[in-house]
Amino acid sequence: MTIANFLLAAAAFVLLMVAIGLARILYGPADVDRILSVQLLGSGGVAVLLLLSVAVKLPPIMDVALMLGLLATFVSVAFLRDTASSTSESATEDR
Amino acid sequence: MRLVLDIITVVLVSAGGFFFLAGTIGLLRFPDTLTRLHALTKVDNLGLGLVVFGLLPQVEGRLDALKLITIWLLVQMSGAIVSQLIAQATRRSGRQT
Amino acid sequence: MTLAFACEIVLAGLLLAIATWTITARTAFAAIAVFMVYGLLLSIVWVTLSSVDVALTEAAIGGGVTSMVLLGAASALRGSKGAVASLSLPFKITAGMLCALVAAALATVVFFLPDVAPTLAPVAKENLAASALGNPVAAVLFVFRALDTLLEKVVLLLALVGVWSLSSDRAWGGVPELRLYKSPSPILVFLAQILPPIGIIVGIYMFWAGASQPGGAFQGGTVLAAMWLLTMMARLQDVPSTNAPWLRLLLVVGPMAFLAAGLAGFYFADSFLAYPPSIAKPLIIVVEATLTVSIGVTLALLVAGPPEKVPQQ
Amino acid sequence: MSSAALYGYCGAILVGLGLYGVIARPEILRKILAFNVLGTGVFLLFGVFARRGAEAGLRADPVPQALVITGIVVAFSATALAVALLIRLNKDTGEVVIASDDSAESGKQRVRQ
Amino acid sequence: MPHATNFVDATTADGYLLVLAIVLPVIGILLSLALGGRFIERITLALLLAGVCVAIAIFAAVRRSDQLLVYIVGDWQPPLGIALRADGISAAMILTIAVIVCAIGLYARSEFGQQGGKATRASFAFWTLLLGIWSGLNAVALGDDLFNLYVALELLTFAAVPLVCVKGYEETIRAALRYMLFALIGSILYLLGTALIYGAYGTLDIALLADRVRPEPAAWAAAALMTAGLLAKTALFPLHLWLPPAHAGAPAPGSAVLSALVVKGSFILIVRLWFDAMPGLLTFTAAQLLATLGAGAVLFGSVLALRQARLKLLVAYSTIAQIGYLFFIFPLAGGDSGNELGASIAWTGGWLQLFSHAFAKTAMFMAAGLIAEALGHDRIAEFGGIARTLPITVIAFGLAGLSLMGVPPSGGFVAKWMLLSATVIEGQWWWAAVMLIGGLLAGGYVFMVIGKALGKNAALTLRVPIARHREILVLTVALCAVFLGLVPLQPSDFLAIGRPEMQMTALQ
Repeated sequence: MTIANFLLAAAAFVLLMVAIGLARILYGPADVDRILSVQLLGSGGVAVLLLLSVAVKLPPIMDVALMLGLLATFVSVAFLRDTASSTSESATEDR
Repeated sequence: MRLVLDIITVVLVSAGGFFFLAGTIGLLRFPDTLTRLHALTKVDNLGLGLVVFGLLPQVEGRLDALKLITIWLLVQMSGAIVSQLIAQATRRSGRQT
Repeated sequence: MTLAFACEIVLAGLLLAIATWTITARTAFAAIAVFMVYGLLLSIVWVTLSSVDVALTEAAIGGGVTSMVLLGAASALRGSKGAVASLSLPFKITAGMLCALVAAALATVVFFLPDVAPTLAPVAKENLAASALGNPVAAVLFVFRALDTLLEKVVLLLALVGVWSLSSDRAWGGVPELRLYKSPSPILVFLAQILPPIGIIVGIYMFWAGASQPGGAFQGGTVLAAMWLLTMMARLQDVPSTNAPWLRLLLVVGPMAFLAAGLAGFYFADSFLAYPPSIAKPLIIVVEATLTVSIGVTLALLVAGPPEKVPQQ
Repeated sequence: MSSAALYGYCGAILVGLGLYGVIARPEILRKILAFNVLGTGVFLLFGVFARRGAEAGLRADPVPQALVITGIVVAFSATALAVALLIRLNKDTGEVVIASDDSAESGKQRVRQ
Repeated sequence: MPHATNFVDATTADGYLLVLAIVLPVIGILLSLALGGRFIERITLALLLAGVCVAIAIFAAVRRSDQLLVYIVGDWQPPLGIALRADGISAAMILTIAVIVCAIGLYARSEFGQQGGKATRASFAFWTLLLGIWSGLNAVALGDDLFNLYVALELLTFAAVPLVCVKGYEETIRAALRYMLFALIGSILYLLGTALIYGAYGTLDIALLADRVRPEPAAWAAAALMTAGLLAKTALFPLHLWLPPAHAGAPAPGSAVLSALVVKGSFILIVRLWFDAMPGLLTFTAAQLLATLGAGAVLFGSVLALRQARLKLLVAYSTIAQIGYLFFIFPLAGGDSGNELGASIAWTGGWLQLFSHAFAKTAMFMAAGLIAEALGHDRIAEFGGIARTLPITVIAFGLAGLSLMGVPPSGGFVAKWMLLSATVIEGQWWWAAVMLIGGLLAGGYVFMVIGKALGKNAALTLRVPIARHREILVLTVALCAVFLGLVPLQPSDFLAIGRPEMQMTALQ
């Protein structure tokens, strides 16, 4: 087995783990639980992409991993703003 | 030399995979949000970290190696902060289940 | 069966399961959370399809700012007790059958696709050198089919005009009602301080690298938009007033540069949207740089929504 | 089965799913969400054709990829506009669905001054 | 096949005009945003003036050369690049669009005018969106690449939807949202068809497709999906549900542009698809199916128009009916009609119907707007006496009505007469029956309005006086619809430019 194949297998394994984990989290019950799934895919997805990138020798895939990590953080922050309603309100009310 | 590097990769990536497995088991077995969060943080820190360090010997350009580490640091840091935020939100809303 | 293919089967199955979940989830928030995951997953799918440019766009727009817009809607609608009459079962069954029919027809088309796929890849490759760009996708977007891209910028701006037109007469020109953290915790402020510089570098890198490798103005612009929104949500920066002159200038500078370059082509390159070969590359870079900024500002303002707060005169 | 075909069937099913959501979910927000799923199904088909068209040393035909990028941006603008309309409607009327019989209702519309 | 013989694949002498037609309004949109809407009224009117000149130049260039006008954007040949092409119908369409948008611009000055160039929300939105619609329509009329046409179609949609609710009433928001949802499904189905076509044939250029498309699953599925999507945007029965509230709810100038032009943008695409891109696919069954839906629209729309108590809704339902007529072009001018004379007569008739309806409907919505402004309502039952107080407006409404009914002297008469002749020549008499009934019903609803308006009501007082020049503007537009009736009753060679087999000279 070549190292590339090993990395692909590792990518598949991590993906599978993430998939199973997603099932648990997406059931909730609280909305906060669901944001964990974005986190999980943020880190797991980055791992999968990095493995793929090295396996197929295509460095630009790393940029996708970077983008994924950055945007996963961003949507998590946005989601948390909206889940715990006590912590947020509109811009127009108190400025 | 190549063989040694490859072995390092296999060992580290396998270990990373193991942590992803452990994280998933944690997510499935733990009863509430905060402990699940804990499991997830483990995955973030160790799983991805090990994968990244396992991949380093395989990368050709120095720039790509740097990028790899940067990505890991970024995900590591923002993951930790978002986990904090999640924990805060969970405590505040008292919706622990 | 190869390992890669096994990987793709897992991915496709996961994608379908998550898509079904998005459609059937009980609450809107659950559906949107699932949709975020869907967007992230889809960008992995695009990578396995060897479309890295699209993967970047999907991660940035599909999974990122689209989710943000939908989240805004879900929280605005939360607590409204509008009557939701469930549709009748016969209607649902008919709809289901119709959609199954469409899906089956598409699957049939996929099954009967010619063995030798028609493609423009060789033509694109052949003309790549003449386009002055190294990334074939960017060459299609900014050179071969530049008219599409130019008109699409106008579509983006018109959508913004449409969104702004939904404000009240009083609040016209005011500040959009972007939902913010009321009292951002120190740790969030820390994140909002440290992430945007990284994001801005990434955004510039995306557009800069886009000329020769995957990336470009859309992807870079979206990262900029996301970072700007992040600092606004954490209250490090005020949401700008929609009548601020600098804001309006940033909105149009990209499309204007693009259009000006296109019109200049009439005289300097004998055709609209053709670039003189000697300065093609720097010209495209300049246009793309301004477009990156304009796209970023437009996307962020589309997310922020119509003006709500009455402007101070 | 090739991976292109696999994703082709996947795209076909996504289109069906999305279409079902747009037609059969009464809440407008869910319709918009389903529209996005429908859109990704269409884009995926473009991606399949791009992949099948890999030639001349390119890993995928660049033209459909560029079309998808344009399509994603347009779909986002559509989502933003539809959501803004929805929020405004909800603010004015509290509705989250479009009243089923409003051609009669619009008869009550005030005439402009 | 249409493009095959007459097809020039290089930029022609006056090709740059096509780019100008699309780009002029875009300049306006960018300026509007840059200036925050200040002076946008004046900018728009200036651009419209330039636009009419460009349109006339395009019309003249096509007429003079008797050839397609072609522009290869950026000099990148299709299939890699994008071509803009203007045949006879595009040129006529561009001119119609420019004239009508110009008239609507002048009409809208009293409602959305800017004193001293000062921008308000409504004036900013209206003028910018009007420019957007204009640009989108031109791009639709000139585009010859299926994906480029998709972007053009979206440009049109994104400008048209907010125009419905530019006044901000809650009913119009609902109407706009419903319109948006229909339009979204419509465009995504169109895009899906585009994807299939690219996957099967590797090009999106209509002229190239004409030679490549074969009858096979991919082409059938693409044609079906794209047509379904475009029908939703054209509001053909039974996908018309969104139209009446949207077109009746918009401010009068908005209603006029939506009803007269915007729905026709997607109709042109349907014609391009079946006649130009995949001519071999327009079988007898497909053509009859499309026309059956059209017949349904004619009958259903007319009957519902008769039952409306409000003028703007009546006019909106009449749009549904008049769109129906356009679809008779498919069985009569296309497919295996086997009769070239009949086909070319029907082709001219169908397009004349489109142009005359555009003018007539503009005049009608403008007249309805003036009446509503004057009375403060548009309840038809209380129209007594307005023929005396607003005679010019009522005459304009009546003249436009002639076109809808198909009574001479009017463009609608020539159009419907030619369509009727084609049914006779081709032995498809069943469509003739629908057209005649539709004409009678149209007569019913037009006379219903005129009859009420002629009624006596001494107590009638106008809430606001209507400036005479606005009434004359409406009358002028209505007269355009009448003048279209002066074209000779024979297939027009101009409308067949780019389609040699439809030209009379070829038939003789």
